[in-house]
Amino acid sequence: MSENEPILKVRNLSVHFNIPTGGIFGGHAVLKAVKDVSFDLHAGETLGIVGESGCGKSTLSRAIIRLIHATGGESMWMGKDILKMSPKELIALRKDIQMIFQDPLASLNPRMTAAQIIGEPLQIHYPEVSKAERTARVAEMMAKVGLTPEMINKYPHEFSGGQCQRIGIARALITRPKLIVCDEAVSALDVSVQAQVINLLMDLQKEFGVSLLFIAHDIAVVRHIAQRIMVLYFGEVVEIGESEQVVMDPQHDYTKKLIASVPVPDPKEEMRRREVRRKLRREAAAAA
Amino acid sequence: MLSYAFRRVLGAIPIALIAITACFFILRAAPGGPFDGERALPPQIMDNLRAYYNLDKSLFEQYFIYVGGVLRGDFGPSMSYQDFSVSELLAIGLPFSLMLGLVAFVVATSVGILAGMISAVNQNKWPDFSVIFVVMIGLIVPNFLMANLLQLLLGVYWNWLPVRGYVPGSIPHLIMPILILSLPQAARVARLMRGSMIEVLGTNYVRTARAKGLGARLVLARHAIKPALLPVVSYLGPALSGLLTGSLVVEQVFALPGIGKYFISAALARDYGIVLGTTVLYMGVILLLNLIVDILYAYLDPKVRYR
Amino acid sequence: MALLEVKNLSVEFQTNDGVVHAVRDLSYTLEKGKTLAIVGESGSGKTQGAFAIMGLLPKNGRAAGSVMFDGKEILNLPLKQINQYRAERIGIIFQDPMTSLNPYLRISRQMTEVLEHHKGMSHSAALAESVRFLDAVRIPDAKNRVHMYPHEFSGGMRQRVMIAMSLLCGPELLIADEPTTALDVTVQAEIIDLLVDLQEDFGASIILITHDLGIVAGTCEDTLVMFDGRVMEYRKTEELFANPEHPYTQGLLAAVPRLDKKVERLSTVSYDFMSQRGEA
Amino acid sequence: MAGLTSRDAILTEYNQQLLNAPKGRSLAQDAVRRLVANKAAVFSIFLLVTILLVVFIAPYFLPWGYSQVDWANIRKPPNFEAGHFMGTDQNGRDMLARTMQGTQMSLVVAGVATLVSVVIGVSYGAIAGYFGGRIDAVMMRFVDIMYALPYILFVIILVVIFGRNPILLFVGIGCLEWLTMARIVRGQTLSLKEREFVEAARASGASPWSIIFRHIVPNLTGPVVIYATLTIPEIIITESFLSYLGLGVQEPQTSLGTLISQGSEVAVALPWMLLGPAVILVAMLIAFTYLGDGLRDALDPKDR
Amino acid sequence: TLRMGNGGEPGSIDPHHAEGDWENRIIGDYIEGLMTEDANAEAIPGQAESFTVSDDGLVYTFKLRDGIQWSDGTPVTAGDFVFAFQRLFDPATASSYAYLQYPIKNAEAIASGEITDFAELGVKAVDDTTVEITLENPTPYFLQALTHYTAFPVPKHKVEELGDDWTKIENVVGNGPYVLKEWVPGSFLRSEKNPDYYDAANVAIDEVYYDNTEDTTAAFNAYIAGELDILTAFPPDQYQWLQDNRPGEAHVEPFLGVYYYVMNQEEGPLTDVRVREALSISVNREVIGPDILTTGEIAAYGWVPPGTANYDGEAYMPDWASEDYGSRVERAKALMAEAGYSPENPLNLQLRYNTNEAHQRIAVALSAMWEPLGVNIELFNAEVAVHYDALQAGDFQIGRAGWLLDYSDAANTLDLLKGGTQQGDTMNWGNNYGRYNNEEFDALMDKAAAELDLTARAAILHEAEALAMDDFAAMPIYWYVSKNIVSPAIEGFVDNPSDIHRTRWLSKSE
Ligand SMILES: Nc1ncnc2c1ncn2[C@@H]1O[C@H](COP(=O)(O)OP(=O)(O)OP(=O)(O)O)[C@@H](O)[C@H]1O
Ligand SMILES: Nc1ncnc2c1ncn2[C@@H]1O[C@H](COP(=O)(O)OP(=O)(O)OP(=O)(O)O)[C@@H](O)[C@H]1O
Ligand SMILES: [Mg+2]
Ligand SMILES: [Mg+2]
Repeated sequence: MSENEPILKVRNLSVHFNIPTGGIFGGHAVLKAVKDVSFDLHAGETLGIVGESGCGKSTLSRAIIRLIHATGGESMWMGKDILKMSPKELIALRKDIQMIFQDPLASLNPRMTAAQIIGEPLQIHYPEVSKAERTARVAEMMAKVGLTPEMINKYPHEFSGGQCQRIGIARALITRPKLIVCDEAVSALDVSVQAQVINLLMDLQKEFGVSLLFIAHDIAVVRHIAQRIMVLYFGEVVEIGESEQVVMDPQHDYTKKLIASVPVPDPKEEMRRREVRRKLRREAAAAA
Repeated sequence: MLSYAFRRVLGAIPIALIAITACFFILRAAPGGPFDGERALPPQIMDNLRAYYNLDKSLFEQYFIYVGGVLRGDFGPSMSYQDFSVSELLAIGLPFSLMLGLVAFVVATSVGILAGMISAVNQNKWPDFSVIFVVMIGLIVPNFLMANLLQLLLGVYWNWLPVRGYVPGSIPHLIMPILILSLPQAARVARLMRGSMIEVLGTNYVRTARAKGLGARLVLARHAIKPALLPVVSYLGPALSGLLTGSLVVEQVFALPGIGKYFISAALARDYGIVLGTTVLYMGVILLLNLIVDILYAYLDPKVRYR
Repeated sequence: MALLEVKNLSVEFQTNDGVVHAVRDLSYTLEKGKTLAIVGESGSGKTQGAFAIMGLLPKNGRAAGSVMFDGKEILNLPLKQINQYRAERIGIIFQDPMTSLNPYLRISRQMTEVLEHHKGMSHSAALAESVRFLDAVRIPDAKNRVHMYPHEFSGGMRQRVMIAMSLLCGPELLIADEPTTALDVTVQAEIIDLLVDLQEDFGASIILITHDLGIVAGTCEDTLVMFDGRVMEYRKTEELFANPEHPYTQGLLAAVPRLDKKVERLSTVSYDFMSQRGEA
Repeated sequence: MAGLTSRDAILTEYNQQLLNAPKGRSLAQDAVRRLVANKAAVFSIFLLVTILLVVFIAPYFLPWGYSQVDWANIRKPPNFEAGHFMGTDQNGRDMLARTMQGTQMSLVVAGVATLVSVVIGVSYGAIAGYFGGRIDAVMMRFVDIMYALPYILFVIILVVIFGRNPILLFVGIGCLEWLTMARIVRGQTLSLKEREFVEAARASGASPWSIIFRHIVPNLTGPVVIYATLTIPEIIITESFLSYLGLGVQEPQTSLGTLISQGSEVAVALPWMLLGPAVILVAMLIAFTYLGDGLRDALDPKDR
Repeated sequence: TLRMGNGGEPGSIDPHHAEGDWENRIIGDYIEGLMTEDANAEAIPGQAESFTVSDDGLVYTFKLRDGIQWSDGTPVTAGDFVFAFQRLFDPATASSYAYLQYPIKNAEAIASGEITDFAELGVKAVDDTTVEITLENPTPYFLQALTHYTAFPVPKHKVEELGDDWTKIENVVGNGPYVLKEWVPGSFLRSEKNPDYYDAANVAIDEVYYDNTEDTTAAFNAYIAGELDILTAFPPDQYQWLQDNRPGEAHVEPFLGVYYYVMNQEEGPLTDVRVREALSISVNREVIGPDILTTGEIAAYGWVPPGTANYDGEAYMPDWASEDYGSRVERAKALMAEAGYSPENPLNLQLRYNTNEAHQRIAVALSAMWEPLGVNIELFNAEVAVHYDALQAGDFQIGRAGWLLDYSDAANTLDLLKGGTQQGDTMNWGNNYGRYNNEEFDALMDKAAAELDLTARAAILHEAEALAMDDFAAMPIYWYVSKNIVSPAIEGFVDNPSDIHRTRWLSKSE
């Protein structure tokens, strides 16, 4: 594999869901959540994925690493199609690819303590690591995401939303994977902790060349962390390019709207914008 | 879902065949035969009996004769109840067992679910302990003892109910049998329900329901029951099939015309015909019930899908 | 008279490792028709502080202090009485939409029951109303989607369902716990506008718990900054943004990533203030 | 890794906290703490331990052995002078000694058979439910067939093949009881495997086995513990039935179930034959019940 | 209405397929043979008005009553009897109790298929109302045997039309005092008085329920509550209670049957007669009836139950029976020592019994009695099929058995000890489970069978009994008793050793 070969090549990936329309006869409609998505991701690179809520970002990221069944297309990891891997290969692959889930609480086993949850990938992929060392690494990881040591024995439901999310992040980072899929990984964090986590991710990237698929709706954050940004709209890629370029010179209408809607922590400015939006809406309503 | 059910129904045929085959050979492997009783029969008589029931043929011939008969809907003769064919015996007993079992089932599940919910809501308070104590007595006291005690109390001393016996159409005669059948199942349902209900009451979506101001009863009835029922539902298949067929003691004690007694007594009497017949019947009942339970399960939990 | 008056509210949790003080001495007032922002560190007790008001604390939680709603004490009321406030007068949007929606019931059921229960509407009327609200929060194809189960929705859509659900009864007080975390900014803007419109039309009060200081800036009259269960700063929003007094607030504002300024490295709050206050 | 704003500061401080921080605990350790806090469960444990100690130790101090015939006192009510504190049975054997011996037997049988049924039932059900599809279909149809086959015949044949062996009794009963356990577990697994945390475990590379045994099974403890305590009474009765068929405990040894079924027949004529065993059975099983419920509550981290 | 707790569920109401006493109670009420039982269970003419016996005792001629008819109005003819006997012996009928009528000429040969022409059977219709039966050998108890249901007529017209289906409750017809009306398998059978019965005027009870009372405890409860009038069995432990609280209602009476243990004399330690003797004499039979079973079963020392017909003469009683129990035990110890066993060098034996409360108690008691001899008993219970399978296969050391007489005649029990017959390459030991093999005994039995004179025959049989008992061929333990409970409202219930109480003799004061 040459230096410039992308480590992840996604080609024409699509995912369709069958939505039962009710009735015992099992009729269903098809919902095309992801349509023909293709992109490359290089080692050490971060690709930001933005898009409207419900446009298929989570579905896409899950399909790429085969957590859900993709209807078509391929997802090549270092030259091998993940979608065709054997169960064994798949488990080996998970060592290199980890995921941070959008839903912090639901993705944590309610009967495992924080330490157990965070330590699990380590235990799975590096069974040779001694228990003491594992504990130490878990503690270190917890510190890095801002969780205090007395939390190791707590269960997920005893954490706040943001704390749960940080447990998820720690779990994904502990094995130092080659690719981390972050599905709204920092959305529930306050800006300071968020900054801490993002700095951590970028440090890891610098040090170990980790690649990131970074899904977020905060375009400022995405711009900060990602080299390139991909914009999804109704399951399709409508724009993909260098972050600066996408942010400074958006092409697609949706992207433009997106950039324009980013709120700023300045009351006067925000009030002004809202008045504008309201006026536009009134006009639209009046026109209708 | 319909196609899934259809496949399951089709699949039942080979399954039943496997069950028949297994049962047939296990039966023949067991020591003792249908005519081993207190006295040894003279050899010629034995030979006549064996010829009468085709037992003089080779095992495989017998097997094919039997399976052939079953495919034509004929389960062959009974060796201990010569006046009836197996099909007739089952046809007589099944409706009664079905009626008794279903009534007991309804009683057991409604009492059990209610009791389980009461104790879950009052977890570790006295209503919890006392409800569980009361229902568990129904399970802990073995059914034969419970029957005996109830007969003595309700029948002999207080004279409220007939002690035993079957009078077609008489409901008082069925009260004790139904009680004794349903008590243990009610206890099991109640305990399972209590556990799962407590778990469900701690979930965030129940918190949401509370936040909607729905009132304790509505929260339970609408939001908590469905998920809490899941483990209970898995148990319902075995429970109902047990009620339909596991009523040996009750039938014997109360002299009721069900089929429960055949499951044990026929095996002990090595009545090949009845044992095989009941196995086939039971197999059918179980397959059907478990199919219903599985479908009910998918209905209760929208995420569960069968392929 | 203030609609909501919280005084010295504290929340404690009994855990295996001892008592956790999630909220200490929280006090604030909220006028009718106003919006209060609660911002703060993740895990600082924002959510539990809100739960305490509605009596929704987990089993191991205890609340103390006082919460006056419309002049009446509602903290730790028995179930029957607090139920008269829930949903009808006080709505809440939960932070975690996936686990907060009942996975076993269709969205339609979960929404209509609120209207049927509190407003006595017929099922069909309630359904129509629910669809209207889903439309308002921009759920595409709401008419059909309303019959789906929560797991068939995307994260952001679930969150919007939660929002729609809490608005159904037009509560006097809406507690919105990070209502827009899973929403992209375009939708977020519309949702916020929707909330503000409602507020203007019906005079509802809102407690907005959020991490997005941009939203706070645009919508809230007052802002309360929390850290470690305590109030750091509680002031008019404009003043707070213009002139943050507390070092934590200062750090927080500085840490906001901005589209208009590119930085090498995001800054974080330095916790030095804790040692200064001698409270670590 | 350089550059985290206050990294060093945080880490040193963290290390310090780490020293005072609690050690890692497991669900089991937490459960013990919570169990101890449950009054009914503690009382149940106390009761069970007492019963256990008494039935295993007291027989050494009794005037009569469980198989000893006192020809002078046949079917006599309690008589302290003769040393029959709970009377004698129709063979002139001391009921107290027999009750203790029978309780021993039933406790051992119930313990071992429950364990067998839990181990088999849980693994089988979880595997069928988790893998689903064809594997599930085949495995569950096997269970259905096992339900339908007349199990007495199995036991009779087992005895023919392996001879009379107490271990067979445990295995026989255990193998009977696991079926329902498997169905319950399988049903719950079908739901659990769709939960997001299972997906998360899969994403982090857990093998199917470790998902089943580390993620799914711990979340099944509620129904499993409860159903396990529900099988105990059933096992005690099944044992007495199998013994009745000559497949289990052999006279002069006895078991609680056997004593009760014998006592039931003479409930009015010789009430002392029923009363003792029945009281022990009820006390023991009620204790198991509250212990089971307490255990369930203790194993649920959300509950306290 | 009489409600009779009839015991088990009848397997068949076809007299050629029936096997148990509860079936007998039903069948005997709706069909009547040439001979029937009176209230004392003695044979009296039934459908036959009168009969004659030839001087050689081989030919019996029965004259049927006038006007007797099946309950559908068809007359009962001699042809029905001939047809019934032919059907009984027809191998295709596979009647398990057909052998009870083997005294009839050519019966056994027909049953075994050696003769296929049924006309050769010794039962002939001389005319429509005369039946003539020829025997193989003179059989003193033959009239008694004719009261057994195997000798009952069946309605030829129905059987020819319907085959085995004639016993379906909607088809069945009878010629007895009652007609079957309703059958709910598992619960009860109901019959009503037959108005066309020749003695209908003297039949007092107009409706009978034969209730399934397999569960004796429940049946007892029902009796106490007044729901049943007669119980044909009751839990023995209730006897004392009954005597205290319901005096006179329990009828515990001697019954023709012996409860015994068989000892395997083919192989193993019990081939040694000293061991058999030691075991037998150290059994304290006097405590079993009164104390262990409490229903007062009488200790058995011989082989033929007291009261058996055709068995005049002094009952066998061994010398040791009158010996003091203590010295018996001492002697038994000595015998064991002679045979090489002692408490230090114990004899380990397995005792098999089929599962039953009473069997278990006796096994437990006996193993306690044998313990001082240095005999270690391992108790081994099994369900009926397994137990008798093992006994028949000779796969046991000591086994429990019992014999209820088919008809009142001494040979019926003594035949149990006859040596086996060679069958192919295996020995067929029949009911001689202990495999007692004594040619002298067999010769005596053959001699008795040929003896016409009843007194002489009895003497030979006594001799045979003494011979076998002195050999300790088996270990009799007690004579069975019948255990009925009869409500005071019932009259006409006469205790008798056959324990047969036909409903037509009973009456009930309501
Ligand atoms: N059930 C519980 N048992 C023990 N501690 C709990 C429990 N629930 C919450 N906590 C703790 O209480 C504190 C406050 O939690 P809360 O959910 O209010 O935080 P938050 O401010 O909403 O944070 P976030 O922004 O991350 O949602 C946290 O430190 C959390 O760990
Ligand atoms: N299991 C499912 N069954 C049916 N439809 C589904 C399922 N999962 C997702 N969808 C649908 O697929 C579409 C894309 O969902 P997805 O979760 O990928 O969105 P998203 O881009 O992650 O949105 P968000 O930012 O709100 O999380 C949505 O319309 C959603 O309703
Ligand atoms: Mg998403
Ligand atoms: Mg929160």
